Amino acid sequence: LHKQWIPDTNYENKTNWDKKDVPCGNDIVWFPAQRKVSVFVETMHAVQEMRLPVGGEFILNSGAGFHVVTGKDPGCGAGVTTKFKDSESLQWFNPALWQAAATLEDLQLGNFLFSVHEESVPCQHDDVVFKARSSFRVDTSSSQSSVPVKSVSVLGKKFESSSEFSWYLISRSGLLQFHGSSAVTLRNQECGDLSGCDCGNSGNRQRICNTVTCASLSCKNPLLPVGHCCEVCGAIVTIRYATGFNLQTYRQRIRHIFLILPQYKSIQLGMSKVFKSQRLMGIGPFGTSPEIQVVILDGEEGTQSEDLARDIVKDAQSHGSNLGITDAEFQASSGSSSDQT
Amino acid sequence: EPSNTGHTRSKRSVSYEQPRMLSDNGHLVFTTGDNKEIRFATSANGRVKVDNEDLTQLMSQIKTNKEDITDIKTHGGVVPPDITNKLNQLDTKVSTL
Amino acid sequence: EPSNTGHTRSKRSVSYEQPRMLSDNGHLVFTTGDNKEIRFATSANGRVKVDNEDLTQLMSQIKTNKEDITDIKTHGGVVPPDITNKLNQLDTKVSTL
Amino acid sequence: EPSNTGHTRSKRSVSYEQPRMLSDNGHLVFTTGDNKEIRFATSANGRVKVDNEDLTQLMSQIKTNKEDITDIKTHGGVVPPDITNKLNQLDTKVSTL
Repeated sequence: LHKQWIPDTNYENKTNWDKKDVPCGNDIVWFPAQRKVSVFVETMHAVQEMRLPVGGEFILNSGAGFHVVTGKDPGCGAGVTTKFKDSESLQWFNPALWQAAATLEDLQLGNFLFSVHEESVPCQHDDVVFKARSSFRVDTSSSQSSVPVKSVSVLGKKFESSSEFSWYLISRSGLLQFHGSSAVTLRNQECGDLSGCDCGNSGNRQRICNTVTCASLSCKNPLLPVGHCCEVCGAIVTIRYATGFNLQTYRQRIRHIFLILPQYKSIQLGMSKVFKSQRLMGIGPFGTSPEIQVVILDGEEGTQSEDLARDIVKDAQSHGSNLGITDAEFQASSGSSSDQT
Repeated sequence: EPSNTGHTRSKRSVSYEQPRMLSDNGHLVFTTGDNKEIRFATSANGRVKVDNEDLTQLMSQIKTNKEDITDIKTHGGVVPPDITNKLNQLDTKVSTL
Repeated sequence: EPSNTGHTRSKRSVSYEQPRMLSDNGHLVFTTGDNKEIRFATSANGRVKVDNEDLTQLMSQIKTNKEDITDIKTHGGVVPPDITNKLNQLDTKVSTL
Repeated sequence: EPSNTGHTRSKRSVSYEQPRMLSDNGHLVFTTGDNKEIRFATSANGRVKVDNEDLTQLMSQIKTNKEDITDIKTHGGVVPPDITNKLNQLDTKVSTL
């Protein structure tokens, strides 16, 4: 999948300024001296004064720049001192700071995919995207020595070679954009398994979940999806598969058959391969077996989710042999499950 | 359309009024406005460098060069050895006549 | 290693595509990408000043200096007074022989 | 008041550390702190130009000019034709005495 970092350190982004507005010609623009920041400037701006950080850069898009005005900038107000906000604490392992999509085009169209928390953050086979015409600062501290991903795009350039990207990381821009105790490394490896691959973020589960605040729930039997930090109201479909199962195709199928229906408009559905610990044969040591977890949320009590789960199980039962599905069952937060149907 | 022309003109005149730094298709351009300056000012032992050349020093060299040239033009340079030799020879000849 | 060279080249072209104004440990640095220019453009009485020196004027002084030097090299400079004196003395001596 | 002085000093040392871009009565001014540089850096075949003049090239001309001046000062320039004529006349006169 493609995972796109949401925050930016762009001059034009109002939310980056403490006065919640882009500075104009009567304003004093203040970057605190010790702030390490790479700022992308998209257009021309008037300034009264700009205090630059001791270490930082301004990337100037074509047509971008700065000028001063004689006298007062009309329409700018009396002039204030406005400070560029701190982006020091924004962490790679914060699921809220990423958007996921199946393709680059879907990213641009805003066709985002829902994922459990661990998989909202880039997985080892994901393509990571930092928006073109944009800069950023991300803390890549990890519980592991490195943060492996398939590729990284920065400023419109896609890095696929790990040595090339490690050069970028020690370039001036790279040092301003990426910081933290672990470095992002490129594996440039596709997930070779059509049935999907393990995300690989369970080692950072604690780090990921520390950034998440769970909502209070109103359902009877909240569910805890594998890879998620919070219990949820909704439904989980568990699919066991055989040779021939294709996760990507199946994701499309569910979207085209069900998610486009009006009654499922507000549904969030995340689908991935997970490894569930289970006691083999009910006895002996714990083992892990891969299965496909479909998490369905509707933002309410979970009744729509339950309907959809029922539809998905029904579809799997009637078309399973074509899809490579051997078994499908669901559990809903209402307490009902496929065992009862 | 007249209003269009007016708009363009006013837009242009504005852009020339203000000194600015801008990125133009990958080139970095500093433009001054009418009667407006762009100043680069260092302090204490700060320097202005252009691709590893010390511009501050070279700019002072320009003035030294100018003064040296003026000096050469006014007082002449070193007398070429040829001339000195020739003068000495003549002097000797004349003295021994 | 050929692959290394390739990386270096692509690294450079990537990281320096757009012009940048950067602060490097308090130094103020203006950079451009490969084959891109940094341009100072003055207009009607606008000036670029580097630490109180007028860059435009000094640029033109460089060329004036060069021309003056060429002129001195070609036509010689002012005749040093010593020479003129010596010549006059000799002339007088010779005339009165 | 001592605390005030301390405050002023620390404020000043901080503010002087940071490079600035500011408006001085409509002039665009770039400043750096004490002992900090302002650098213009191009890459590959990039150039620094001042009003269509190639600054990189002109800076090398400054150094050429300096060398030329040193050369003229050391070895003298071309002998002015006046001097050569005068010397030849004298020579002739002396020889025919």
